[in-house]
Formats: sequence, structure tokens, C-alpha cells
Amino acid sequence: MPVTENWKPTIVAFCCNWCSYAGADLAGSSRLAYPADVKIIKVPCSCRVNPMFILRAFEKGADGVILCGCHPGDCHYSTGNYYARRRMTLLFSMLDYLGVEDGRTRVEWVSAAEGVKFSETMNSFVEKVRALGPNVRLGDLRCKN
Amino acid sequence: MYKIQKADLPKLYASIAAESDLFLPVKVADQTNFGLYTETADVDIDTLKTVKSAKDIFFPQSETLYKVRRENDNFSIDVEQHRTSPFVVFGIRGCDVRAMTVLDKVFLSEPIDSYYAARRQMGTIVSLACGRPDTSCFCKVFGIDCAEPEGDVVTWLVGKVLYWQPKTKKGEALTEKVASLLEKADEAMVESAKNAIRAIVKKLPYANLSLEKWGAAAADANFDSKLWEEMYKPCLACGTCTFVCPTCQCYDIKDYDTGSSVQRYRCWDSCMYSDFTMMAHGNNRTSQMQRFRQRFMHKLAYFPANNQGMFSCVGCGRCVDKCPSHLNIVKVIKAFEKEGV
Amino acid sequence: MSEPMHECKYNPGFMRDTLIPQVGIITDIRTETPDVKTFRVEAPSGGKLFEHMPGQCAMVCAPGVGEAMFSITSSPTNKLYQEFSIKRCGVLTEHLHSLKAGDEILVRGPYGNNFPVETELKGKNLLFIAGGIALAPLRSVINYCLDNRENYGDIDIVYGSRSADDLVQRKEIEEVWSKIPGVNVHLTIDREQEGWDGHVGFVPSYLQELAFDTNRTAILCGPPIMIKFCLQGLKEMGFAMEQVYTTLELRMKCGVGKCGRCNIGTKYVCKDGPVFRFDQVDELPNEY
Amino acid sequence: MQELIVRAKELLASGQVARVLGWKKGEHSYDPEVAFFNDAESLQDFVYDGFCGANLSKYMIEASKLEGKTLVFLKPCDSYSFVQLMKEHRVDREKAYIIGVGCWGKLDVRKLGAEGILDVEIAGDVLKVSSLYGDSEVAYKDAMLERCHVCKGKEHKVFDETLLESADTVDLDRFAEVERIEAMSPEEKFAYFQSELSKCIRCNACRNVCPACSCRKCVFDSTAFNSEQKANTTSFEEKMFHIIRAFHVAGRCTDCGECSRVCPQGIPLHLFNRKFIKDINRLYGEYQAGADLEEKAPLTSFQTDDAEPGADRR
Repeated sequence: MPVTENWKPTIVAFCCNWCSYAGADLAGSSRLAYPADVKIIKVPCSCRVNPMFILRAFEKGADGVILCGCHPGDCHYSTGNYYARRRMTLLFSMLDYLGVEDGRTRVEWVSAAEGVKFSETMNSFVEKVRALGPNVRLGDLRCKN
Repeated sequence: MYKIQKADLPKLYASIAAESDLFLPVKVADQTNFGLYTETADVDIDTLKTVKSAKDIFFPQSETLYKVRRENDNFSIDVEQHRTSPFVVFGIRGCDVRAMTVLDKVFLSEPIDSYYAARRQMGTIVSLACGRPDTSCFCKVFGIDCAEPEGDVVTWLVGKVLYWQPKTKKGEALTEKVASLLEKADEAMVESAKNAIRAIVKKLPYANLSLEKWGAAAADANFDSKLWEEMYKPCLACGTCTFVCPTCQCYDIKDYDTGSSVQRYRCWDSCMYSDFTMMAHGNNRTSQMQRFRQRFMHKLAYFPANNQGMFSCVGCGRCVDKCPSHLNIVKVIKAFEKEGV
Repeated sequence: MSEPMHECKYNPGFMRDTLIPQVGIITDIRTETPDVKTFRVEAPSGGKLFEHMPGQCAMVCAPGVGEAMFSITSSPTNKLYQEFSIKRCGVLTEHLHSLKAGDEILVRGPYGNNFPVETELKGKNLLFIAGGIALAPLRSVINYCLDNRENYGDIDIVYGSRSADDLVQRKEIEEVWSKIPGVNVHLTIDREQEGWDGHVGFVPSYLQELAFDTNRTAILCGPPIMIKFCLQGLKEMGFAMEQVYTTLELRMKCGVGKCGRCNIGTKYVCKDGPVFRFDQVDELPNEY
Repeated sequence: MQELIVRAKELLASGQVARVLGWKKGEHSYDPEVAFFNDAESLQDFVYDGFCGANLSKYMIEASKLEGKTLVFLKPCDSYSFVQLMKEHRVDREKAYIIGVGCWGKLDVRKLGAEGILDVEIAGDVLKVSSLYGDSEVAYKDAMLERCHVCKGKEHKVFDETLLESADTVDLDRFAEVERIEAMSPEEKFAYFQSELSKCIRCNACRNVCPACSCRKCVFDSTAFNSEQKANTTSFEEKMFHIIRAFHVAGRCTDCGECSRVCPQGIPLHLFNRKFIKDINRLYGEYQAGADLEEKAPLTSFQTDDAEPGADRR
């Protein structure tokens, strides 16, 4: 894909069903804008997301991947997001170690009441990924055509 | 017979590469494998054995056969085209050249594998005699002379000079193209180099393995041997032996969903993997012993039975060097030699 | 885009590499039993995708799901279409069962050898023995023989399954086969069932009850355990191994004897089989 | 070495063990193979020396299913793997009679720097190499596997008895190489790993030898999962495979180094595992997998004040 002025990154957002997805809903019903290039995938808990989900998203063409869950301490299943936090911390550190641009991955805790935060998070994340350009280092060439 | 100074080889590579793709041993991250020549490639013709054989060039580890797109409920098949441009492979050793003959028996038998056939037709093989055979080499057992390999052009690296002898029409055509870089040479140096190589080969520890217990007759005789049960145990069921082997040709055909189409590709497979023979209703080889046995029986008994006695092993010794558990075909041959059946 | 068809430069006699399939359209699906469906397949422009002989197989592929070898259950004498009877038992077959008429699949073939209908079987009395879904490969031979009735002697068909609901091609068996002169159909099911007044019992025991003379050639297909006991029964009746044919089935990928996974002994089941005479099977290592 | 054979014979003779899991003489002095010995006679081929690098813990998964006890020789670092496997209920402690054997560093034949090696004589600190192309001498230390230079320690974590003295081999910092890479720019890091991983042939030797990779069915072998499993189809495949494999063993990997030892392409796979170990130590406290049977694993526990993902990014 040629990078032009109008190039828009593809963003995959894994959102926990109980907080962040509801936060996205609230952002929508409050008419807060966030880019349409954000593809939301609803997951039962941020803990459901394993590193393969993240890599798979990049493989299939995502330029940035963000994981949103309940604030630590507020997990619907009480502790899921604590485990997710450790996993993502290690995974992101590994991706940095491999030389993947660090702006392409992010975790943000967004509650059901934080429609504004959701929209702001997405806007800032999309902007950051846009600045980085298309994902080359973690993409599968076969998915490019 | 022609010659070129070793120091001038980069010119030779560049000259060949200007006209066609050139594959040759290239060092990447401290390991030498066949790769495409580029100006910045770290060409390494001194390493005796590339980790993977040159089989990759004619039968790639992974190649797309066709793409299927679905449009309005209809499938359209986009077939991968055959190779149409000529290419040169430089620096193949005698064992790997013979391995191509083994692969030919499989892929060029009816019905012909057209992708392989196209590459065979387009490829010119420049082989390289082995100056310093290794302990694990046993090509002699299969009647291969690493001092004088087969190939379209045969070369010898003697000291600082590469000697060049075209053997076929393809080889002569290539020689003509690079003639300006070559000078005439007499054969004396090469003859003495050959003698020196053959003298080393005689001293190799595996040079006199006996294949007496193998061949077509072994298909029945060796199958039920108790030796298999004794030998297979350290096998980790990885595919290292298969993937470094120049003659292993089993493949899998798989799908990859790119989102916009399905790519059907074939890739190397290994009879060492448990899912190799796995079907919906079960597996006909349930133990690693059976899988282990299949690999060696195929190479040393079934293949010769179907191909006028030709073994599906060329004695390159890669499996000997690379098996994580130090299991290999030499140990199998020796075990049968010692114990009978 | 598919390129114009011309003979393959490297593989004379073929349009494309043998690994490249054609698009086929499912024009009809018949539900035979709770887990078996018969798919009728035609070329997009109508007619058969290719010609085949009884016993041969084809690779059926659902892109992105998988590809597997299935025996062609229709007879070559059927000039209009080909049929596959497929039992739901894995990922691919599960998917195929979810398809409907009009859907497309990819097919390549035919592969393998065939029953020697024009040579060794010709002029012989024939005894077909099948269990469950194994009628699929036999149906092709049976119909071929019935359509060339004059070339064969008496035909006996012994067919059994778990229950009456699991009998494949029951309609054809009852309405067509059993009405043809010189053809005797012997059906059996494993256990008593309401509404079934036929024979009850496993195929091997039924076979012994029927006590055939050895003046016939047997063609035996079914699950391994059934084959084992039927073969034993046939031997006791005096049948020679050379008088009994069967088909083998192993994992296959290429269909042309190159990918290696159906290799057993010196044979490749996809190319040298699937039809084997029992004396040939006996020579193979016991790995099937 | 003789004392190992003597002890093994005693245990076999007394019926305490049904078989012995150890190493058997190879074709040469430098290629011993893993072997099961069922009787005293077969033990004449038993060998234990610097070339016996294979970690026998993984073989105990299968041996745990056999009738009777198996006598297994574990080097100090192998004993960590065994404890980890016990923790994961993959081996049966009751089925193992463990003799902890001393270790003075294991050798890597690739580091001998000679072609056509016919024989290697281990003479104390020196290796006498005789080859087709002349004889040479290499210091034992210089031919040691990377993992031995950064050894976790020479104390057995599980054993029934111990034999032979160990010798200290540590002379490098375990995390130095990881730190060297961490200090690179993203472009350099990417180029480095790209060049290393481009060699991967997906033979799965690293996975199959790994004592932590003990899943009955690997996710990469699952047909439900769109993975290439055994083909190096694109450069992404290898990245995916090695990242995920390292992640799946993170917090469980004892750093036994078998993956790097067996890689036919010489990929330094331990650098992935060690990166996770380093991060775990830094973020969640020092942790050594296999050191303790009871301690909770870092990825199955948490603290409410754990670091946020990406917190240390510049």
C-alpha cells in the first residue's frame, strides 16, 4: 500500500466486554468521534487476549494493535486484567527487543463510563501509528496483495 | 579446461548474475546456505556443506501452486506460472548434484511435476569438487566421486585458482557467456588435486559402509527387524534430518487464507512428524518407531526397489552432522551390517 | 484470472500440472444417512469434469478448509455427472456437509488404479461385500457391471451397516439393483430395529450363512475389522487370495505418488492403489 | 564414569530400577546419543563425558509411563527442568530414581574449529583434536556450550543420590548478550533478528527438544490454527513461531539452552528466552524456573502495583 497524505492505518482494538466495549458504546452514543479505521474486537476479558492474537492481527494487516480492559482492580472476573497486564508487559518488551516500532502496541484501561477517554485514546493512538507509517516488520507478505 | 583466479570470482558472479539469477553458497548470520547472488552477498564457497542442500532451488521449501478467489459465490483459480527465466546454480557439491538425479526419479516420473521440470530445464548446474571432505561424508558408498562431480560445468578450487570444465551443452553455453573471464588451462593441476581428494576419501571413517543388507530385497527382510525398536528411542521426532536432506522429497499441500484469497501452497514435510499420516479416522503409523523405520526403509529399500537399485541417499552426511540426538542413516546401516537382521 | 487452456509444456497430455484442480459445481445433494451425503458434481459448463474408471478417486477441495481424496461413487457409464458419497467425520467433510446445491468446490483427478472390470473381472460371477460407507467405492463398479450386464455372470451384493438408517444408497439398492435379473442383494444390519424385516447380524457372520461357492471373484470393502473377519470367512469357504479385491485408504496429499504420505512398502496407495488384490496386500508391510 | 556404571548395575541388579536412562557411545568420541539400557550387559556402552550435553528430563515424560522406575542421570541444570516438569505434572517423581551427576561444562563440537574431526581426547583442561587435516589442541573452556559459561549453578534441585564432583564454569554474565541487543536501535535490532531468524527451516528441533514444550499437541500443530507448522513460507512465520514459543515457555523455561544446542542453523534461540527471564527478574522479582517446586510462576500470579505495559518505553 503506498503511503500517501491520505494513508489511514488499520487499527485493531481488543476491547473487554464489560468496560472498554461499553466505553466505546458510550463514546458512540455521546457522538464522540474516533477514526473509522479502528476495528474493535470484543473479548470477554482483556485476559482472553493472548500474544498470538496481537501477532495475528499484525500478520493479517494491522498497523497498530491496542488492548483495552477494565481498570486494574475493576475486572469483572476480579483479576483477569492483572494477568493480562503481565502478559502484555512482557510481550511489548519482546516486540521492542525485536525492533518493532514501540508505538504500534498499547494497552489502555478504559471503564464503561469513560467514553471520552476511549475516543481520546483511539485518536491519539491512530495519530501515533499514522506517523509511523504502514507496518512492515510484523506483516505477512502474502496478505499484502 | 579453463581457469580463473579465485580473487576474480566476484567478477564471474557479477557477469553471470547480469544475465540470469545466480544461486550460490551465501553466508548469513554465520551459516552458509544457497542464496541468490547480490553485490552485497557474503559468498562462501569454502564451506564444504551448506546447511540446507541445493534442493531448495529446484524444490523450494514452500511454493505457491495457485490462488483461489471467491467472487459472487464463484471460485476463480489463479495458477502459479512456471519458471521461464534461466538461472545458474554455482558451487553444488557432488553429492547434491547426484541428489538431483534422485529427485528427478520422483518428480520427472509420470505424471511429471511441471514446476520442478521447469526449474530443471531452466537451471544450469556448476558443481564444485570437494577439496576437504568431512568425517561425516560417505558419498563414495553410493558411487559418487566428489573429486569429479557431475554437473553442466564442473569446477575445482585448487589453491588460489578455480578450474572450470564444461560437460554439457548447457555448460558450454554458460562457458561461452563468461569466456572473457576465463583463460585456458591444462589439466595437470586438476588431476593431482583429484588424486589428493580421492586419497582423503579413502581415509574417511564411513567410506566403506556396506550396503549389502539393503536394496530392493530389504523391503521385506528388514521391516520386522528388532533393531528398529532398539534404535529409534532417542529420536525427538523433529524434522531436521528431513529438511537438511538433499533427497527427501515428501511434501504437504496446505492452504493459507490471506483474507482476500486462499493460497494453496506446497511445503516440505517430514515422515518424522506424527501428523504426516494422520487421517480423520486415525493414523496408520502410531509410534515414532514406525515413523523412524519408514524414513530409512524408504531411502534404503523401497526407493531402490522402485528405481532400479538407486538409493535415496547420497551420503552427504548432513543428517549425521545435524541430528540433535546423533541418530542417523550411518548408524542404521551399521546396525544392520553388524547384527544381520 | 485463469489463463487460456493449452497443453502443459512440461507434462504432455495434461492441460495443467496435476496438482491444479478444476472448479466443480455441486448440482445436487442427497442425504443418505444421518452422517452421509451424496454430492453430484458437474463442470460449470455442464457435463463431467473428467472421465474415470470404477474404483478411481478424486481430490475434493474446499479452499481454506482442506482437501482430501474421495472415491468416485458414480459409474463411468453415467455420462452426465459424477457423485461422491461422503461421511461426516472431520474438518473438511464437516464443511462439505454444510454446502448446498449450487455451491462450488475444487476437484482434481482422477487418481489411482481401478477395478479390473475390463480384464480379470470380465466374465466372472461377482460377489460384492461392503460395510457402511464402504459401499461408496463399490457402487461405481456395481453400476458399471450392471450397465454392462452381458459381460458379467451372477452378481451378489452383501451389504451391511449399523442400522437401517445407515444404509447408503438404499433407494437405488432396493428399487434398481435388486430388480435386475441375476443380481442378488443381501442386506443386513447390526442390531434388531423396528420396521426392519431383513437379516440382522454383522456382515462376516452373514457371509458365512450365505455360504457362497468359490466360483466367483469377491470385492471386499469396509472397516478394517470387518475386512479381517470377512477375509477369514472367505478363506474358510475356499476362496484364494487372488480371488479377492479390496481398496486401501491412507492419508494422501498429491494423488500422484510423490508427496510420500501414502507410501507403504514399495507402493503408493494413491497411484498404485487404491485397488489391491489380497495377495498384493499380503506382500505389503503391516502399516495400513 | 565407571562409578556411574557400577551404581547403575547395582540398582538394576537389586530390582530398584527397571531401566537406565543415560548416554551411549556414538560413532566417534564426540557424538554420544541418548539411550535406555535394560540390562547390565548393555551398560558397557554407557558413557558420560563432556559431550553428553543432552538434557534427559524430557525423556522422562515418556519414561514416566513405563512399568517400574527409571534410573536417570541428571546434570545440575537438567534437574531444574525435572523440577519444572514435576510442577507441571508431566513427569512422575515416583517413577524416577535420580542420580545427580556432576558437571564441569559441556562441549560444543562446532566450537572445536576443526574440519574432518576423527577423535577428540579430553585431557583435563585441554581437548586434543585429531582430524583428517591435522591435529590441534583447544582449551576445554573455549569449546564449552554457551550455556555453561553462564551456568545457573552446580547444585542439583532434585535427586536421590549424587555422584561425581562438579566444577564451576561461569565466566560470563548471563544477560550481557541480551543487554547488548537492548542497547541497539530498533533498526539494528530488527536487522539482527531478521538475519538470524531468516535461517530458520522450521524443523521444530528446538520445540521437540525443549523440556518446557511438553504439550501433548502443540498449538503450531493444530489444524484449527492457520499456521504453517513446518514451512518457512514468509519471514513472518519464523518471527511468529519463535516469539510465541518463547512466550509459551516464559516463566517456565529454566534456560537449559537445549534449543540453541540443537538448532541446525545455529540460531541463538536462548536470547528470546533469556529476554523474558531478564524482564521477569526486573519487573516481578528474581525467579528461576525449576528451582523450587512450590513457588508461584510469574505469569500465573500478579501484584496490584505491577508495571504497566510499555511503561519503560522511551
